[in-house]
Amino acid sequence: MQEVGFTPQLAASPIAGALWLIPALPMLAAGVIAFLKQPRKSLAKALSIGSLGMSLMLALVAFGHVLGGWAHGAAVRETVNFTWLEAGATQVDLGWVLDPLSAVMLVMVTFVGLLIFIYSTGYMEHDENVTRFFCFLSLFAGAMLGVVIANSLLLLFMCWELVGLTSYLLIGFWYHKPSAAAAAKKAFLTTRVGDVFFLLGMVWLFSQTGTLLFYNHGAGSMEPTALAGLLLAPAGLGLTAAGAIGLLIFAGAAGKSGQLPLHVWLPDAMEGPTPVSALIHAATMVAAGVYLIARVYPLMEAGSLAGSTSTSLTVVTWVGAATALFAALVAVAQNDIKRILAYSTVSQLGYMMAGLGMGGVAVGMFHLITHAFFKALLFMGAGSVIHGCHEEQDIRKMGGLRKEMPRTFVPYAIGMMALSGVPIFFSGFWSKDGILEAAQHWGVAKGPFYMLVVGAVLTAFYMTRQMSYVFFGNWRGHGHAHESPAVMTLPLAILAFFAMALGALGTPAWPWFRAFLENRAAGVEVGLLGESEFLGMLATSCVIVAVGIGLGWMVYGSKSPAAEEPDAIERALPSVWAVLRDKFYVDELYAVTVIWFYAAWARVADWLDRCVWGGAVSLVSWAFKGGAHLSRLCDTYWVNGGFDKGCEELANGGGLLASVQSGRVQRYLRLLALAVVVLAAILIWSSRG
Amino acid sequence: MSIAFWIIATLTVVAALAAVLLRNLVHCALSLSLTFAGLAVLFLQLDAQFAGFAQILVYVGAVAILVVFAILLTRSSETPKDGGVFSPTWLAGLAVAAAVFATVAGAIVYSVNGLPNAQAVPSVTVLQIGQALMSRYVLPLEIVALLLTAATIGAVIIAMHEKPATKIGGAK
Amino acid sequence: MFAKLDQIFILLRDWVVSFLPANWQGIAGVVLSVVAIIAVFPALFAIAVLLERKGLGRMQNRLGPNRVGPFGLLQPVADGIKSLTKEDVVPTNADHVVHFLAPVVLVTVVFMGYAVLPMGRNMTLARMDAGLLFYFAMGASSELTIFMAGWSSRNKYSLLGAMRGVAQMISYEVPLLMSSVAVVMITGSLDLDKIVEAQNQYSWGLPHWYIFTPWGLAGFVMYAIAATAETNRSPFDLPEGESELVAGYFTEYSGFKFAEFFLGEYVGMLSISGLGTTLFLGGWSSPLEVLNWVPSWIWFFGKVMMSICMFIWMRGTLPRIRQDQLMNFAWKFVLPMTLLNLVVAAIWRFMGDGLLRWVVCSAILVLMYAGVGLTGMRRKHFGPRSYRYAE
Amino acid sequence: MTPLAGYLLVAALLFAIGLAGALTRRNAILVLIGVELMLNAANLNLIAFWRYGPHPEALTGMMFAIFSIAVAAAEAAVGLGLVISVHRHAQTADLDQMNRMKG
Repeated sequence: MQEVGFTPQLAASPIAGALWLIPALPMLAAGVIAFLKQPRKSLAKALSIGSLGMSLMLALVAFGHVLGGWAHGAAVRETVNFTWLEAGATQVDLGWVLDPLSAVMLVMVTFVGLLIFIYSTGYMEHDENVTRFFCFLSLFAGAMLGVVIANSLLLLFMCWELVGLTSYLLIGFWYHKPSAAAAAKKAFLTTRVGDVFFLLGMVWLFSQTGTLLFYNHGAGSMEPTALAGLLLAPAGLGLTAAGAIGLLIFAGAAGKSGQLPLHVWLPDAMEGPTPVSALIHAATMVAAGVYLIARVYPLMEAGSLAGSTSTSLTVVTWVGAATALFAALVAVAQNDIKRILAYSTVSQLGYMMAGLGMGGVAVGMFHLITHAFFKALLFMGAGSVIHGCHEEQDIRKMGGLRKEMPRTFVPYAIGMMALSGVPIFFSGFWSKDGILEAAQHWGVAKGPFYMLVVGAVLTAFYMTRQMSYVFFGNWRGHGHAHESPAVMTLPLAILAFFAMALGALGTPAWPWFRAFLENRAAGVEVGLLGESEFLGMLATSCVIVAVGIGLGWMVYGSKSPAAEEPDAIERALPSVWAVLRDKFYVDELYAVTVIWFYAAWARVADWLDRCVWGGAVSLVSWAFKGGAHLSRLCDTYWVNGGFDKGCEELANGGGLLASVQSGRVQRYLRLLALAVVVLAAILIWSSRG
Repeated sequence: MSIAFWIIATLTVVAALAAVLLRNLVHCALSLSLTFAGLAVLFLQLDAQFAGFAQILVYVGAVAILVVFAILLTRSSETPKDGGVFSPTWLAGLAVAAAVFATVAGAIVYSVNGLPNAQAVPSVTVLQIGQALMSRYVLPLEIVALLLTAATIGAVIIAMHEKPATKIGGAK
Repeated sequence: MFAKLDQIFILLRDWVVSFLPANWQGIAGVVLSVVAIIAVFPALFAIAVLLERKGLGRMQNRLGPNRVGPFGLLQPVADGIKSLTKEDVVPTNADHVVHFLAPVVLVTVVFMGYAVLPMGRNMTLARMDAGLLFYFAMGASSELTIFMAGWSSRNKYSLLGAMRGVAQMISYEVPLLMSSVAVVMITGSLDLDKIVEAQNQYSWGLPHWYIFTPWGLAGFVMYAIAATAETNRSPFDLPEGESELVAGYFTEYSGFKFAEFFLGEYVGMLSISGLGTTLFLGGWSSPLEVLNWVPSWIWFFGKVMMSICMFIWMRGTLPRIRQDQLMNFAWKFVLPMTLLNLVVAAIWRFMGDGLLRWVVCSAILVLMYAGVGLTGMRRKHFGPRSYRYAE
Repeated sequence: MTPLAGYLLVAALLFAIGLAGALTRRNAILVLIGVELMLNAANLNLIAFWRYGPHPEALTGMMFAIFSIAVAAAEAAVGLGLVISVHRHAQTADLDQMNRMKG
């Protein structure tokens, strides 16, 4: 792909100048809500939704602006930078950027976010802490949008951390549930591991290039000059600085978007309210990692091993592919409806990473966007199901909901088909197709391709399993399921529409999206559809989907096993099942390695504190006490004595003066007048003399 | 020195004396307002028309009334039976006052020759005053406005004591 | 011919004065005019009283006085003679001096107010640069006399009446001043003659009276209300509310002193109407350009008598209101509205000519009045009576 | 004897009278009356100096007087308010009995 130079930015257009408003509005709303005196639920809802709605408007305007520029030849990349702090010679700049990438993300985040806000009003109806919820939600939206528009790695990192914080708050929203609290902590700490690497990478980048701005009229860190410098700088282990920094930043991204080996927090994060899962852990936040990689793509692209052409993207690819396969496997054996979706999210994120690694920004981002829509759809559908089944999350205790909740079923089915990549009509197909195609043509190795294919099959399989458990068969739960209110199902419908429609933007025939992101002209070449390789891909996908769904239906079909009886596969090959159900024992592994290690060290440190330092401190304190005793003695017998004397004298003098203070106004006045007289007399005499 | 001046001056001074000497406070207040009126006339004689009328408006119209209200509200309109109206140390006070007067008067008399003699009557229209107030003296004007507002609120808060609003009647 | 008629009083005065030696003429002229005023307004007072009694009679389906003279036209004369010949009773433990001074001072002060009123072209007794201020100074001093009257007669009704009167007059003096300040702002002068001159011009034969401007209309309404209260007329006549306090602060007065109070009240009413006429109704200027030939003083007195009729009408129509309502009305409605009027006047002054300022000013006023009025009306029930007097 | 001196003398006399009143009377209100008198004496001085001063057209003294009138009004209001509230507590306006603040 030949990169057509962006139009040189003259002065930031008004919309670019006002870009900061987009994150500012939700944050403002959050602040206001935080200061509401008593829980004003409706007001809080109105504030958050209204502010995000305005952000959406602005985002659309910005998008239109970029689009316009693109239509006239080259898309705009407008940056607004300002100096944040100056320390001697070094100065740290912040700023925001408006280019196709950020514009697309802005629209996606605001739109999906808005839908999910609306959905939450219905979902959180009966929670008494709605106000707090919406405060956090708005704060999150603001932070996420901040991440999106950031033109400086530092600003991005700030918002990044803010996002982490809000995700922590929202996962632990029902903090009275110990599991939720634990999950929140886990999420926070796990992502923190990644963030430490990220921070390291950032600092390193700064020390190398002296700027954290991405684009700054050729002076930014993502622009050729800086990259060339990075390529030359060695970093040990045969890595170039570029490679090392890229890897560090990728570690951060992996933490955020749950790549191996930092994926463990994401499934647990499902303890949070479902809208949160939909918004944060499906559509936006987890995508932040992908977005970050896309943002620093030039850096990742730059050669990492000195001399060779291999780049950090290789690592990204492998990790992504591995994650995709791994998570898909695990997802097969889960019974919690949201956990299944969570693992599927992890695996899809793996796809995105792989797509970034092999096919470039457009491929990964396209899958990100489509996935955001249909995964949000799936989560909200799941939420609606849970809502309808009286907070029941175990799919074995559901079934046959297709009849009870048709208005949830249809969108959910669409989402499912989009996720498993049913050809032609569903956006998931086109985006995943793009990734597979890229994988197929990847020069480095064929491994990822096969992993991804298997992953795709599994995806179709577990989604089928879930569907048949939840919507087919007959009702196994207790009580009676009911359809959710329109405020919840309407967003589902909208999202469903997009889940199908979005595909049209990324067909090989009319690669509009790709062209837009890579800033090339988009031409319609229907001929491509006829080309053999496309047809081949189509066939492959069809096979994949057919195998996946077919297997799933064969194994589970609409025969609804009772809640307690073991799963079909479990009966067939229990050992495998056990492994999958326990997620390859990753958590346990961490428990016995990392966590044990830290615990041990903590104990050691504790012992040190108590015995060594504690002893030293107490020794010192004893010495001081002794000194204090001495000084007290001399105080009491020497200083105080003299002081008391002085005080007595003062008191006596005060008594004398106090007698003047008779409290009689007129006496004061008299004295005053006398003083005046005396002064005047003095004046007169002096003037006479 | 016009004859009118002397008449007015004597009137004013006598009224002032009455204001501080009379036993009945209301009489004091009334003669005080008479003093104010006399002073206003003196202002007029000094060609300070605006100040004169302002004097009447503010002092006779407002301050005197205020004083009267205060007198009635503190029930001091009846002359106290016990120990007269003068404070036990009235002699000292008188002495001091006399001393002050002596000093000032002495100063005046001593410098009487230095004082400027009659000037041409300055023709000051209200328009000029207004313009001066709005241009050169605008800051003091604002400050005075602020002060008056503060004083009003303060006075109300100090003097007002709430009755339960439900209580019917109870007019003073 | 008509010009002569217009200036007839001036000419008359000059003619009379011309018989005196030159150095006396000035003072003599002033004395003459004063005498004229002192003669004319009591006459008007008599007419007004008769008007009121007959008018009220009609309004209340009575005949009113109709015995003395034809149609009872001589009733005022009879009243005057009666009050002159009646015994002057003074309570034993009243404060005699003050009791005597009160009515005298009142009448004096009230009459002094006329010094600055232009009653016709060149018919101002004392043309002062700060005429308006002088007028208000005099008005302010009249409050003290009421207190004197009430306090000196050692009678609780009198005292209550006086206190009410003083409180009410002080409260309503502020809006009175404020509403006139608007005029001063526009004219740029405190000189009443200048104010009349400013209104004595015509476009399309219609006069430039201030009442024909948004702020002027609003100001006039406020002025009328404040004036009614200032003269203790119904519906603000609590100080002499005979149903509660026998006759307010002049309960203990009789005979000629009572007549003086009566006179003071009506003459004050006349003079305040005169001021209102001067400020808002264009003083002695004629309502139509074609009528300019009519002598100016006719217009002035015509307008004054008209507003007297307004007073009478109001008295015949409106019930007396309660003390706390009175105060609330003064401080919570009239005063804010006059202040608003000041702002509007300022806008008017600085927006320059053109239709726009009409729209803007009227819009502001209408909106505010509607808003405040409605919020006032919303509480249909009058709140429990609450006095927050210091004590 | 210039006219100015006359005015000054009258002012001085008024001031002394006011001061005497403030110093010798027992009733707080009358003390306030005395203060008012003193203020007015000062005003008279100001105006007199303005009238006979070198630059009457500068209006300085006049303005000073006008402002001091305004301030005096405020002072009176607050002072009397204080007297009233004190009277409410101590049931007296007698200064000799208001000596709680003695040191």
